[in-house]
Amino acid sequence: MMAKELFPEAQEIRKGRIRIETQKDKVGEIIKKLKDNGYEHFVMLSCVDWIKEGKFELVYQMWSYQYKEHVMISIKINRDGESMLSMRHLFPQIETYEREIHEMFGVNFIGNPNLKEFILEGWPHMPPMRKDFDTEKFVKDFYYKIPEVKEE
Amino acid sequence: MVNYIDLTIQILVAMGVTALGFAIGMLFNGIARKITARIHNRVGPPIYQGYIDVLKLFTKKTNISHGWIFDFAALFSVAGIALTFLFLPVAGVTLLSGEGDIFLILYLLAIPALGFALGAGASGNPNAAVGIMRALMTMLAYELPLVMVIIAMMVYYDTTSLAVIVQKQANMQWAIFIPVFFIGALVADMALQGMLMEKPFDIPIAPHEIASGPMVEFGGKHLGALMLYKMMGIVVETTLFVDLFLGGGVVLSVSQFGWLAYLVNFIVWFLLILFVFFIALLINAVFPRFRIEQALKFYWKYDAIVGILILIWIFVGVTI
Amino acid sequence: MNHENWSKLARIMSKRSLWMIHFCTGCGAMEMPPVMTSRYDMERFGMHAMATPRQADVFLVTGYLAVKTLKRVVQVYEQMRDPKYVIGFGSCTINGGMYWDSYNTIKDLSKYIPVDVYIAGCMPRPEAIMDSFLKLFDMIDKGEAIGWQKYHKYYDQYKRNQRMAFSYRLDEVKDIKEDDKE
Amino acid sequence: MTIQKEFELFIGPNHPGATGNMSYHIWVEGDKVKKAETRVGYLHRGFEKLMEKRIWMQNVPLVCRICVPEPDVNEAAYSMAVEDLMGWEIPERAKYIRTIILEMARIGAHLLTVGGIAASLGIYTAAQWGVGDRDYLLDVFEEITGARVYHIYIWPGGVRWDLPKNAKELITKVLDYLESRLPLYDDLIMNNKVFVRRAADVGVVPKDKAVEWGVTGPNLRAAGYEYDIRKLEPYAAYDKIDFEVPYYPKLGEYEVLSEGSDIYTRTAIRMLEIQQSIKIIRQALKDMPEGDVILKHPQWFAWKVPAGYAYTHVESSKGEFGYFVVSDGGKKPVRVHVRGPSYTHGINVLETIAPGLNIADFAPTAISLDVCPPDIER
Repeated sequence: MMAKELFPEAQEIRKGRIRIETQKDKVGEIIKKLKDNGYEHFVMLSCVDWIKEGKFELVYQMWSYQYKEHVMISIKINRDGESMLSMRHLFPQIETYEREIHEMFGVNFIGNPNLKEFILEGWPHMPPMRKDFDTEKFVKDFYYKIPEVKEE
Repeated sequence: MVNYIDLTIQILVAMGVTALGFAIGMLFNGIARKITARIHNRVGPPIYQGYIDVLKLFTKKTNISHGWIFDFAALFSVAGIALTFLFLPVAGVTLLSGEGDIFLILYLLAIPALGFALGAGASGNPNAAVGIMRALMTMLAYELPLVMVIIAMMVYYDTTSLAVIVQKQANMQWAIFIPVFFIGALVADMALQGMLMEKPFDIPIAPHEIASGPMVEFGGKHLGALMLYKMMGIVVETTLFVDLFLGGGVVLSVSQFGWLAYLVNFIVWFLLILFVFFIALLINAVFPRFRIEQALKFYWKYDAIVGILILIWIFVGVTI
Repeated sequence: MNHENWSKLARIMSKRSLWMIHFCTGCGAMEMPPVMTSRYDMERFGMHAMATPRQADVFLVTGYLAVKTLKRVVQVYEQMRDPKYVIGFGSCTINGGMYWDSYNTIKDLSKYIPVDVYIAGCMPRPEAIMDSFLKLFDMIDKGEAIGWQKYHKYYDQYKRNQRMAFSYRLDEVKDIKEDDKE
Repeated sequence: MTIQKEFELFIGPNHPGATGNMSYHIWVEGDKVKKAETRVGYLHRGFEKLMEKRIWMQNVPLVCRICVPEPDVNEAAYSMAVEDLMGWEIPERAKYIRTIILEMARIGAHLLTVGGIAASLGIYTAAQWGVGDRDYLLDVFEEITGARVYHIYIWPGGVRWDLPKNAKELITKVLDYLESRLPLYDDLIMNNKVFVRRAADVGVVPKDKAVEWGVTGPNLRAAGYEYDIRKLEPYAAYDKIDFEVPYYPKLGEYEVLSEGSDIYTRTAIRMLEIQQSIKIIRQALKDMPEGDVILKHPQWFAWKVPAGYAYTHVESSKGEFGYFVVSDGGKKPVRVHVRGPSYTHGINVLETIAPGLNIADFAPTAISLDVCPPDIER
């Protein structure tokens, strides 16, 4: 069954692109249902930082080879320390996406044991993909300030 | 009483021959790279690149060492291979030879490889350990068919001396013209491929798997010594093959033509080892490498069985 | 042979047989295969890629370096045997290039390891790479490629900069600044 | 000398067997890999952060740097996402030019990968030839776009400029040359008995799990699925072009020598795709209409892209390259998230199939999955 038949709240934003806005406790159920109904390819898990609203938007994206349809399941969580349930039991690659989002945005995923360092090494500052991390200022304060090697 | 003048001359000749072996080995390195480059559609380095590389490696500074075994091992390998070269008949000339020297040569051939293994083991790098395990395994694998063929030749020529085998093949009566030994030469050529560490048997040094294996920690002077060993190894191993199957390059008899014979024989020997090496290079260029167990299977299943059949054939033929 | 002649010979030899470490640090590594293969063929100069740092003479830092890579680059550089040369490849090693405001790439390679030759461009064409090799040969010939000696001489400064970069911490940079003023 | 039975090996970052600047940490027992862990992050430049700092048009030169062997797919996917949000329909001629450029890039990337697989098993000749032949393609790219590697040719709204007048002859010449070379590759690689022995039934991705694990592209087709985004959701001019999608067990001229989903099949699929790409380019050159190649934009650097979400994906030589773009109606994107195909191939899939592999087969498996680190960490 196609996503629109499964979930009446789904809206078609463009041809072949479905968007479902939902709450965080329903995500697991929706992904499971979609997986069982032909949406067998998990494309990616994205995180969008809506700093003005104070929310992170997590977008679970799935694709059906059968219906040629892309579904974005979108939830919003609070920016300050709200955690999310891990969905790694549904698709194995979600584990890696969660690991990256944990590192880059600081979202905690309950039930994912593998949230260790992924890309950065020994990063002491706030997660860099957050909107309030100013990369230009950091570069100017850090890399440009490292002194050159003086030759006598 | 010891004749000091003769002894000195002998030592000088031995040193000269060793130096010549190294020089030819380094030249072969350049030739090999040039030929490989041509197969790759490239121009390739100059033919004297081997000399430059070795000299450069000896001018490098040594930052660290992995202990005296590591330092000693490279020398051990070079000395071992040089000694082996002295025992081989080169263009019919044998410097250090006696009865039963095939066994001695086979034994000596293992020494430099062991030195190599010792050094690599001392370096403590896991890649080197894997490489050495593979190197010793391949050695074990290719020696079986090679020894089969060599024993067949010993039975056929009724001698255990390589020099005698070379002598008996004089006047172009090369072993390779005998049908059964033609097959034997094919078997031995496959073993040679393993000895030269060329594909499909370059398992010990596979760069994509174990980052050049045993040599992973060698650099500078140590690597220079190892390269000398490997380059000389090419000469020694191809010479062994030429001695066994291609009459050692002897085309003119010394008693008849004197010094001219030495010169011509030497040139023929050089061309023959180059030819044998060339074939190895061509095989090297177009084959992927085996996995270690596939190599063992190849040597023990196909190569060794053909070797045994040759041995039986010769044994039956000689006794009947 | 006296020392002068010996080092001259060493220079001539090392010029004609520079072995490159096979380490693709950034996207510039994409132009290395053409340089190694039939079109440009750097083996004409006796150069070829080696698998391990111990055997290599020249280090092509191909492109931007993330801090995580810089750690490995420094390790590899220190494992290489003297004399060794570094070629900074592409704009990213000079001033950060496209990634001038990226939080994870170092901007100026010469602050962390000595660089002998820089190649400008993103990415440099193979001809430019070949040209840099010729330039390096020239410098070795004249005895100007002394980056490795500089590394020994100013070891503490290089180490300090490396330590600072590895830490990612702003306060460490500030501390050093104040030390310098005193 | 002590030879331990169990030890750890680091394949990379400085290792010929590593696919680019990444590292595999493998635990080995005897000759068998017990556990593998992919370590990435050596190439992290924070593209997604930088894109939020730059205006829409400035991002075009950035995105192509995400995948070095085949940069054009990034430009195409990003441009398509922007066009999607803007509601633009690009000129017909631009679609054909995009098809030609993307297929040329695919041939180049496949030549590199096939050469890489062969080299990892020891046929360096194939790698040398592959890179050498790819260079002729780069020449054509240079003629068309002005650059060898990063072309920045596909822009939102079309392509940067029209093909040069002699483009047809140039491209046809290179295609003829490549076609004459392909039989040599077949002899060297695909018909090589030792290669088949090394590659058949090695590094198998379980077929029933392939879709669930997020395997895409040639790797998925090697596992027996006829899934290709060019067919499923045609972009550029693929809907008007007649081409086949090779998949296991339809291997065309190559024998089916294994159960599929192994190194051999993945190589065969790539070789067949090169042939298909040549066919596509020839057809596109023939059918290409005249006309504009780019939309008349109002203001290049003052675009305000309507708010919304867009996801576009293209079929790259490695698999599905997807761009998730979020706009709030401003001059700069709020978020651009790139789905690289290697993200799943290199981390989950490789880590799961590695246990039980021989050490000798680890690097060929990784390379045949076409793991390219820059699109993992961006």
